[in-house]
Amino acid sequence: MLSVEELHVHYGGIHAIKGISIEVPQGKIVTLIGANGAGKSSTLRAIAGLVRQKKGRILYKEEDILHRSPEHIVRAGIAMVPEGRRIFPQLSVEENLKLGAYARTDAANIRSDMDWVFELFPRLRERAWQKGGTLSGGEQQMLALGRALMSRPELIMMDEPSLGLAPLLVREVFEIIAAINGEGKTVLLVEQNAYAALKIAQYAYVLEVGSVVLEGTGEQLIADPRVREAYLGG
Amino acid sequence: MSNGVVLETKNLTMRFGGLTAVQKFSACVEEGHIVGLIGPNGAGKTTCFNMITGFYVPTEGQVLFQGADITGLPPHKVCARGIARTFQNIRLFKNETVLQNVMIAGHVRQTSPWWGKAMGLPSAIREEQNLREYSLSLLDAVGLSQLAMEQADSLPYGAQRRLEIARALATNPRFLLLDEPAAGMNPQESEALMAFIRNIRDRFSLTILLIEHDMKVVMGVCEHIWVLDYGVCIAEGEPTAIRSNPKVIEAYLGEEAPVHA
Amino acid sequence: DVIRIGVYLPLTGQMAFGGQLELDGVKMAHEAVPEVLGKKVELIVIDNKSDKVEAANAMQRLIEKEKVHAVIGTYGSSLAMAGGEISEKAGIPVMGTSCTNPLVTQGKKYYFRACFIDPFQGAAAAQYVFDNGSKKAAMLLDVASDYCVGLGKFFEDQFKKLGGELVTTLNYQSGDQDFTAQLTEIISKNPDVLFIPSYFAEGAIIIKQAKELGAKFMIMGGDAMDNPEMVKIGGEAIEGFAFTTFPYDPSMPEMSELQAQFTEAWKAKYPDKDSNANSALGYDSYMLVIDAMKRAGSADPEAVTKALAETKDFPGVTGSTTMNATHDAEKPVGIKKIEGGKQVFVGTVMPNL
Amino acid sequence: MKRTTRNALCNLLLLAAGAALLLWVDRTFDRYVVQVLNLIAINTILALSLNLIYGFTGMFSLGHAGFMAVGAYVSSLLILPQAQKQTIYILKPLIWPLSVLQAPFFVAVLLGGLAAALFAILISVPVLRLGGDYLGIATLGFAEIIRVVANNIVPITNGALGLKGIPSYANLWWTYGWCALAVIFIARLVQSNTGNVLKAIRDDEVAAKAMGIDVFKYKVISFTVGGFFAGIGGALLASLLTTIDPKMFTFMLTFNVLMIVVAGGLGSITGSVLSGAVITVLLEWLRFVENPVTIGGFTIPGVPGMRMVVFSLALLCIILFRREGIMGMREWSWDMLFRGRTRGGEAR
Amino acid sequence: MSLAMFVQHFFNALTLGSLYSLIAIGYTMVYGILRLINFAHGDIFMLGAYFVFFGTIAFKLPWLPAVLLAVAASSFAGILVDRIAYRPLRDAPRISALISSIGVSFFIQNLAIVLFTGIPRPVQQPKILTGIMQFGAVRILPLTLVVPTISFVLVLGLLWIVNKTKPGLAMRAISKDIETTRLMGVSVDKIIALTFGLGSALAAASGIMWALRYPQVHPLMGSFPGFKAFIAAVLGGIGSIQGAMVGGLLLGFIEIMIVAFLPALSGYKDAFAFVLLIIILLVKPTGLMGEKLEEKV
Ligand SMILES: Nc1ncnc2c1ncn2[C@@H]1O[C@H](COP(=O)(O)OP(=O)(O)OP(=O)(O)O)[C@@H](O)[C@H]1O
Ligand SMILES: Nc1ncnc2c1ncn2[C@@H]1O[C@H](COP(=O)(O)OP(=O)(O)OP(=O)(O)O)[C@@H](O)[C@H]1O
Ligand SMILES: [Mg+2]
Ligand SMILES: [Mg+2]
Repeated sequence: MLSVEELHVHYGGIHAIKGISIEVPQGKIVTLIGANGAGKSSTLRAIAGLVRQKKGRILYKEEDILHRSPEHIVRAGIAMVPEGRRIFPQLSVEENLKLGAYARTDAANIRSDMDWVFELFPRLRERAWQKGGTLSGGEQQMLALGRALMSRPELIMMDEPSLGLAPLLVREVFEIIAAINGEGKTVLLVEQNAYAALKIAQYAYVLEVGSVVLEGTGEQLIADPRVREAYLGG
Repeated sequence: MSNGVVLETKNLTMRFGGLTAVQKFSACVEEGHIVGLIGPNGAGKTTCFNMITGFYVPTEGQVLFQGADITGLPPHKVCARGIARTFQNIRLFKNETVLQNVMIAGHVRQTSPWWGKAMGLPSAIREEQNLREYSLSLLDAVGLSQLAMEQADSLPYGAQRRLEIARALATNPRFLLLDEPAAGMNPQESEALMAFIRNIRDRFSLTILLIEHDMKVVMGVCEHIWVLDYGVCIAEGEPTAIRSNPKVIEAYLGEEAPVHA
Repeated sequence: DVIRIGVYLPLTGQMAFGGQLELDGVKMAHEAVPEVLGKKVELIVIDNKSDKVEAANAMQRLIEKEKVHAVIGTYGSSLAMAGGEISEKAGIPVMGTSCTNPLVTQGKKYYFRACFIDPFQGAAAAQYVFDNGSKKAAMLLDVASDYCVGLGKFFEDQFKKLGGELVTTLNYQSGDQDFTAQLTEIISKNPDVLFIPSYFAEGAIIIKQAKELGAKFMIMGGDAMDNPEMVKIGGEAIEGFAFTTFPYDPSMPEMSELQAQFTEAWKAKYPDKDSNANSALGYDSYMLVIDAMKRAGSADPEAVTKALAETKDFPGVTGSTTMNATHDAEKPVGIKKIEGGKQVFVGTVMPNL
Repeated sequence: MKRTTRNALCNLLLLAAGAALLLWVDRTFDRYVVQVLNLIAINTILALSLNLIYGFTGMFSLGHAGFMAVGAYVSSLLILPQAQKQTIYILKPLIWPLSVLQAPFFVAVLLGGLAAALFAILISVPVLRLGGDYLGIATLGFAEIIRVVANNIVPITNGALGLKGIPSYANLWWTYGWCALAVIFIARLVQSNTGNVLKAIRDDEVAAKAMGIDVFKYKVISFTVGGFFAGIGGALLASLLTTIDPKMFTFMLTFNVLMIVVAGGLGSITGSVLSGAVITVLLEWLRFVENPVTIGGFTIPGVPGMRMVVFSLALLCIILFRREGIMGMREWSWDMLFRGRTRGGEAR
Repeated sequence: MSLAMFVQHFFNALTLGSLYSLIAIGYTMVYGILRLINFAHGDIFMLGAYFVFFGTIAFKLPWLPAVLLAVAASSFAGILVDRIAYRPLRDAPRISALISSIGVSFFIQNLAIVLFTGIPRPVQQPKILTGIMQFGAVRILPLTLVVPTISFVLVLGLLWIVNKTKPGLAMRAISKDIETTRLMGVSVDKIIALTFGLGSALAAASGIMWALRYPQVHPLMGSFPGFKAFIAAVLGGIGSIQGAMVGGLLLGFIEIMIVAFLPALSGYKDAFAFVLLIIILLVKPTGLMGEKLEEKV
């Protein structure tokens, strides 16, 4: 569904991504793991159209979206849950969700999709009128996920969705990711919590300083001694 | 290790409008210990830190540090008393070098007037030279001396976390508060962090209070743990006791063991 | 070689409207007399942006870089004072156009002006309104304008001296456009005359608002009100407004030959603009400098300065000019009034100082 | 040779060379060039002082015109000859102690700066609690209040008539002397740990507080030092122009200084010095666009006002194509010269 | 003070205050979304008035079509300014955009001086808006009632747009986080252009009203009202639309009532406005109706 070929990203003088190629097949969960600064977020941001200086090819359903604007990419069916949640603190939960559906033209279905999100995250329904900024970290994470879902994406990218969450919530988040995948959505997941990520992913890539150094199915990588040593804590 | 009480909170309460973020939190931290504060997101942990360090004035209650009441002191005075902290979302002085970051924190121990160096006061120049050397030695202690001249925001994430700690150490604290030091680290990095925390405790004879969601770290280094939920302390005790406390499991840990390995 | 005459005027900024009028006059004079002492005269025009720092720079540049023999300008007394310090040091004669503040030439050897000064003008205005039966006056002053407060003060002095009563003085700041509060207050004091030594743009609006609020008293202004646009802005409201000005206007009933010539020449050059006193003053300023050069027989600054100081009964468009001891042109003050939507020249006044 | 000794030596040499240059310029060039050079020095002082407040400490202050006004009035009243004081106060006489007070130029300028600093301290107590744009607006408000008051307290300021005939003591020696003092003091200040503290406040006020920095105190210090030098700049400008009035000190004046600071680079001393010169010269040099130009036989008549049009375009280009200004946050140093422009090193 | 006089002062204040409001609303729109003090606002105000001047005097259009055309043209000018001077600086430090807006303001002003000369020009005044109505001793212009009504309707309309419509939602989102708003599929540049279009239309409308009340146009006519209105916007809490309305009225009332009740201090009028501004900021650091900015540590 999505294939990234020989992607390079620069920030001014910094060469952050040095020719990454990854493949995200339809309906699968693919995960990127790697140390801090390996370039995981940059990859996602490049796909979403948020970085300017980039080279290579990003094919989404046969179309090269490398130089498309973020709004075009969203309309094409790719949504992103950004690093650090980035919900709109002054807007209510419902307004945040409405913004997620901004690019859509089928107004009639938005309501029912919102109900669907509320079913996935019952806690958000309770707080539909609360300002995003006053939610707890976990609730904000749910909101960010729900917001991304509101655009009815086919591919959803998540950047460290479990960051800073309590253990209970971390588990919940992974359950939700699995559930979303169960609904037929393709997921591209970036995680520090490598163990959990590899467990639910069908395929995974390991990034180091801007390049892919290892790839394989989730189980393969969990079993790989190099991965065990570097990312799973022995 | 002496066992006097360094920090004591009495009925600390913080309300924001209608919301009670922390309710009657009382705790005693003994000198030389590493202790932890855990709880679900939004339980009020960071708020506790903010009350202790003077960023919030508690609605009720008191903070006693080394026996003295420091409730309501502004943050810089709290720091001068010997309490330092790090932040949940890293707050470095981004445009400055690593060394400058540390020297800025060391400023609180400087005695010469602000214009001393600018006007060429010999004592001020000497003092600053000493501070510089001391800061470099601190950087050495946290393993950042190679990066001393780099701009702080160009550092890798883990190094930034360590710099935040080095910076806090430069204020010459007795008591150190760490807010989620392992956030965003992979298991291997957090392993190293645990050793680092123990190491600085011994080396600088500190007492450390930390907030962390990574149970491996919390259970690994803390000698005593408080658990907050909706602002209320629902449990406290030794790590093993906390781990099996049903209330904690229900509110925070969940049924099974934590997710990762 | 050529004789170089510098012109520094506010061509942009707050006072641009005045500077541009005067520049028209200077240029017309230059076209009429492009040569003196057998040499071509070159005009070097520099905009002083209605700003004092720029005025000083402009003067500096004219003298040092352009090596001018004499300078003309400027509209706006504060600008003239900034420039005057420079010319004084360099020893270059300057002919002021409409800088009417007494301080412009005070204690200066090289600064002259082709216009009368504010104490004289203010006294004339007071005399005129008093003679026309006004015993109670009010004033509305722009506290941020040196011209305005100065002229106001001289009006006040003479009006009181004549035995009139000043019922109230209210203030505003340059840039204000709403004077209703002040005017409401003034109307409640019921004066016979309101004196507004404002610039014309503000003045027209003050008059308009006064009429809107039902003011019945006479309104009097100073030379800065003399601008062809004023009537257009003020419309009907401005009927009956009187102001002091330099004694020239295309509507003057009796014109000297020179004035008639100037009016004709102006019509030929600018068919769609009325000639006006400021342009006439610009014209005279140039002619005064040329005349002094002729009498001095050279363009040497010292000689020209000396000749300028000795100017006597020089016939100009704005009347005959004699330089007095303080380098001010002694000429009568003209009074104009708006009648039937037109500026009408009423006559001249010589105040009893 | 040790690096510090070498740099100190170089600095001394530079100062000496500067002095020699001044002597030469003073003797050779005409008054116009000298006037522009004087303006450069004054603009540099003003830009540096604002850069200290805004660029280094992060306080968006738009009150510079106010500080300048205070400095200009105080020093001018001290150097105006008594006779001149009597002649120019035509509306109301100057009140007593001021009418007879006199001081040498240096003292007058210094007192002007101190008065501005005092004013800075007074307003800093209420105002520095505000942040961001609101601080800018409050300081702008104070500057405007100063101007309105100056218009109205006629027995002290002579109201709108302003002060005329101020002795023009300001020459290259004075302006560049003060300029050098400002550069040296501010540069040394920002390179010391005090400077680091100011920058820390700029970068992250919350973290600065947590590091034991009395943020308010240091803000006041920076604001006051900035105010002091702005007052000095105002005092020198008054003597250079020989005339001042309240209208000069509008917010446009502040914006001019702000423009220089931003064009040079916020948080760069070198930037302020460079752009103080560049912008002042640019403004003067652009006069040519208002003169008639002859290109290949065609004469394009000069259009008044064109200069500011071109200038604003130039300003737009600077900001659009070089948004951090000429220097960004970088500084020039001897080490750069001796070592080439290697990054890092002890220069930072 | 007699009652009639007080009523007269009241209406004077209402006229001035509602004119300030009208300008302030435009300022606040742009600030609310971009956190940019758009100094060019006062110059678009001036352009609007000039367009009407040219429309009615030079092209002999009837007044109303001239006004509509002028508003449309100013709107376009505002969008153009955004495209050229602000859009390239979206991800730059805020001060860059501020300086850019000062540059644009200089540019428009000086270009206007070059093109239109510095001389004030009269404007046509439709009788229906400027014929005097007399009630006893009180005299007011129809404009006095029309302007506040327009301001009020506009405030309601804008509040509706910002709070109830989709583009409004996007505007509020942009004001907090442009990048994330892009991720929501919002064409940020179009929304911002829309904001500038609206803001500039408001500026032009207020310029035209201003020129009706104070019947002249000149190239610098925008700077003082613009400055005052900006202060008014801050008084009310910059970013808040209803705040701009309140701030404008408040400023108008202060300016008039100071003169009315303390005529001896009329020269200090502007100082009072600033003293009040500073006091308000000290008590409510984000203005009367501005939203609290709080940073969670
Ligand atoms: N806006 C930026 N400007 C300059 N450099 C950047 C920027 N964003 C990222 N980088 C650099 O690019 C590299 C890759 O960063 P990226 O954020 O993609 O890493 P990451 O794998 O997501 O790490 P983390 O686990 O910390 O989120 C890093 O060296 C980082 O410093
Ligand atoms: N300045 C504030 N104003 C209003 N509410 C606040 C403020 N600071 C904190 N809160 C609220 O207080 C509660 C506790 O917040 P706190 O940041 O202490 O949580 P935490 O335990 O640190 O959570 P996390 O693990 O997610 O960091 C939250 O509901 C939060 O929204
Ligand atoms: Mg990342
Ligand atoms: Mg927290």
